[in-house]
Amino acid sequence: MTVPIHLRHDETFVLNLGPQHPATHGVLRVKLTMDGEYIVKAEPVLGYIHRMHEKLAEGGSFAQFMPNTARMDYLHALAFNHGWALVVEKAAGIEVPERAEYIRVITVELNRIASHLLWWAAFLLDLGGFTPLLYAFDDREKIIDLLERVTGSRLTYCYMRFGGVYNDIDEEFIAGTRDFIKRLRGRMPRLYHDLVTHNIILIKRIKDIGIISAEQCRRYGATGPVARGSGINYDIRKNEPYSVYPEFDFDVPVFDEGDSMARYMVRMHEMEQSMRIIEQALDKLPDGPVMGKAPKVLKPEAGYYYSAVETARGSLGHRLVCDGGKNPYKLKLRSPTFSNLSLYGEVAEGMLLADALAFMGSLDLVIPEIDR
Amino acid sequence: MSGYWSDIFTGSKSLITGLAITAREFFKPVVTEQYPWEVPTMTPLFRGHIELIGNEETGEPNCVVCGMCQRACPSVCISLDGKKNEGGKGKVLTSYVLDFTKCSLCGSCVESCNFNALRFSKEYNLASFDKNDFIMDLMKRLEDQNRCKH
Amino acid sequence: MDMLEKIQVALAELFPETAPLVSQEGEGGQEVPPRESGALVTNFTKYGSHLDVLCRPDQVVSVAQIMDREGYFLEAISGVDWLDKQQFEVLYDYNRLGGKHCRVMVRTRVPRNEPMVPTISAIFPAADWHERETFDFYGVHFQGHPNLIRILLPEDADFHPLRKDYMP
Amino acid sequence: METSIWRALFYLVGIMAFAGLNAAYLGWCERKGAARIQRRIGPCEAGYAGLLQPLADGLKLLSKQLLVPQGVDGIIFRVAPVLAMIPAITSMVVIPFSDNIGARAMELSVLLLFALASIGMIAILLGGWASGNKYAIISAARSVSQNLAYEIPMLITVITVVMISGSMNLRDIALDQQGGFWHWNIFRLENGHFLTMWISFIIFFICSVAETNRAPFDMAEAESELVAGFMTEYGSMGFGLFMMGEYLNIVVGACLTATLFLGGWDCPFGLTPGVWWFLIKIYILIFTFIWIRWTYPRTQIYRLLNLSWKILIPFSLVNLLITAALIKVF
Repeated sequence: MTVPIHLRHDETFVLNLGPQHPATHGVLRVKLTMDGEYIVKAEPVLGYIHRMHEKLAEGGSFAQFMPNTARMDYLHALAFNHGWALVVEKAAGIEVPERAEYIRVITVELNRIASHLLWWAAFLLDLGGFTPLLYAFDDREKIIDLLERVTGSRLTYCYMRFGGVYNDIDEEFIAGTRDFIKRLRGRMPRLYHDLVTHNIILIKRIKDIGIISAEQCRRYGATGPVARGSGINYDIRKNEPYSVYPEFDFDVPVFDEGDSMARYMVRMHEMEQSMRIIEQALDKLPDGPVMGKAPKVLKPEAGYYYSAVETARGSLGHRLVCDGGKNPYKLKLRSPTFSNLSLYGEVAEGMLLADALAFMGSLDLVIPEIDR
Repeated sequence: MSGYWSDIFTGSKSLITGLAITAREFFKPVVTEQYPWEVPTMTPLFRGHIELIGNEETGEPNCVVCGMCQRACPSVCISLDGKKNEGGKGKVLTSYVLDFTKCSLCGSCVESCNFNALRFSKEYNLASFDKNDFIMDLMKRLEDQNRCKH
Repeated sequence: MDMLEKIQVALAELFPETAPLVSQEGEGGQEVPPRESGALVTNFTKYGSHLDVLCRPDQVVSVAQIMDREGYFLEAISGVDWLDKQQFEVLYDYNRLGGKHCRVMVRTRVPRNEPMVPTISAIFPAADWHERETFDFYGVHFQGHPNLIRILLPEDADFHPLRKDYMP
Repeated sequence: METSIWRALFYLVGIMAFAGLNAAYLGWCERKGAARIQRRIGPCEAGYAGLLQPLADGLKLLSKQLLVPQGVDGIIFRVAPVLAMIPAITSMVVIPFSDNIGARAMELSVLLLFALASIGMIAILLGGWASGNKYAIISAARSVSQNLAYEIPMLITVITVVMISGSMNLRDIALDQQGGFWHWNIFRLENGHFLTMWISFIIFFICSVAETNRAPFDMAEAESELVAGFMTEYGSMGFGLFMMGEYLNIVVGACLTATLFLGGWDCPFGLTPGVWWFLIKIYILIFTFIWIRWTYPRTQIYRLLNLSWKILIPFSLVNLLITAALIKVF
């Protein structure tokens, strides 16, 4: 019954955070070497939900890979749809009608808001606040209902097609979207900012926690809100515009602090910007077909193609190598959180366990997208 | 020191604001749907599993056994079979089995169909303890539907 | 497109023999004639990258150093298995983080039976995981990598799934 | 006060029943309260408005096997949940529910309550340590440092109250506040105590939230960090006893706050004092506990210690000095 006590000052122990842990939101495992509650070394271990999507892409035709794209980042599935559609359209030289481009932007931005809402909810859950989760889900549910109306599914959409979209939007969707924006704008200041953003407990909890420098972002290839929270003005929608984004007037929120609060604020402001984009897109929505002319069987010329889109978590790149056949010869998915997570080990060193989890939450990890 | 006092004052204010907001929400009506008692209606485009469309008059499946859906499916979940139409031209469907355990509801099959023979069902209560429940015989389903109609 | 010129000048020190940089414009996007190394301007709207750099495996580190100096970041590393040529190709995608964008694709080819590429993880820590992934999927060995173990596949996997001759 | 075996039995059964009902139904209240705040319905299937839910939960917990994992310290592992429950029930002995309801009116009852509260903390420490789980041990260590930090300001504010009332007997303290809300310690007009006592009340309330390990100070069972903290390895009734102990601690904390600051069983307007006023007060306080829990995110362990050492302790000390001066001057 005696418990041996080692009186060594350098004594550390290994704490396995995950793969089943409430804070990892999925099957991420972080091997933490701890000294008391301080983290000496943090080492993410990936691959628990690896499905080898890149091999699956090689096995089927271009169109057959479309449903798989939504299974990676299930929170911003439409951006993954969009990215895949863009790279194939680029390779095969398919034109997209203007109305379809607008519809793509509207749905992708709605999905972006849903993704940020869910991030917000899950982040607050990491910090121990349960009630905001339900408020955010209330709003997110409205978006999902809208998207279900046009896409037919609620989470893993397969909506984009090469040369357009699967379905046209109707008046009810447009009215519903306008209502939703009005509603979210009404709820935002009170239920989101007064209840949470200005709360002293939250501010003390995430301010100056997990500071990432701009240089670190560059060396690790971090993009999206993580880079924008570190003062890097980098948003693919602005920097190398695709689709019809150049036609909209929106800002890229950038915060210089580099801490978890800055990333939090970036995402909160991005929701507002997305709403602006949607409003403008609904106002300018042109008439016309939603599906262009696209051959049934695609055979892009041999070559190396790259296309990037901005997802809710950062820059998603598709590196497509074609050999002139019916199937992709090689597809590499550059998923944003894979790179964003890679700096976790360096930044989390020396943090307290609770802070490291707050920091992990602020990175907005979606594990299936990291593991692909 | 000024930070100390301002933290106390703004902090307390933010905490009280928070309490006021949750108190107000406390008295508002519930927003959740009580699922088994309240049943949602599916939107017209909702994608359930696929089902065959029967001819308006005869109730026979519209399918001509071209096999496009089978080829379009990324996960190989459709297997169908047909035989020569005796007396007419083309083929008639004899079996159409959907392996729903593999299906990802992408809708490639419905889109690839040029003969208006497939559509999405509006079924969403798809839970079962038995895996075999998801190997669906769509011919039988269509017959059941026809029987209900008459 | 001054960003592009700048990086071309910076890369010129590595590839002096291909001093006049050929442009692909006007060739109808056809596969370029075979070359040993050098930088090639590509049509961005068609291919999604501004510069296509083909280098020898031993030049990978020097290219990475130049990219680091010029303020680029590493987007991804991927492998391609050219089974017919018995070669692996390792692709490095570089991009500018903020400001004017300029995408540079760096390619290097290694023989399939002895795939060895020097690591650039000392220059770009981002390469650490991407190299591990490429090792995981293709079995390309990155010499000098501090921790070249499997990342996405289980530790005990004895195959490299993205090789074209791998059949599950 | 005359003692007899019947009286002892009556109080034994009464307190057990009160504790058991509270432990069971505060869980229901918590769930309903949380649901309303989040605009849900909460438990509604078991009985009318889910009122039988605690019974169902209790049955479920009882019917489960008490699992003692390999490598744990068996005896301490089994004893810890009991140890969490016992002090909470024992504390009820000295609480004066009304003028004539109260099991025992001891001279040093305030001291006894604090002594018992420390045993509750030891239960958490033992449970966490005996589990042999890293999360549980971190949680136990957190819990101890937290409780130590918050007992100091709590005791200082209690000393302030004791100075005003001139007694450490809870019954005497309550009797001292009879006759309308202007006699209660929190609003006490006499000697101008209301100037500082409301601050003491807030400090005491914050401390009792922290002492009972409730959100936003639930460092010990921070579910998103430490899985379930010291309860990680506990299943079935071991877990149930910890939960009940937690709710009973809330009840005791609310009773203590009501007695020390809110006049015990006194009616605010000096009419019909009695046990119902006491119950109304404690349930309002308990609702506040629930309300706070479902409003705020969790703090961080060093913020929590900062709050105690940098804000609560200085403020309570200053309050103590001012109160002493006020008593001396008038």
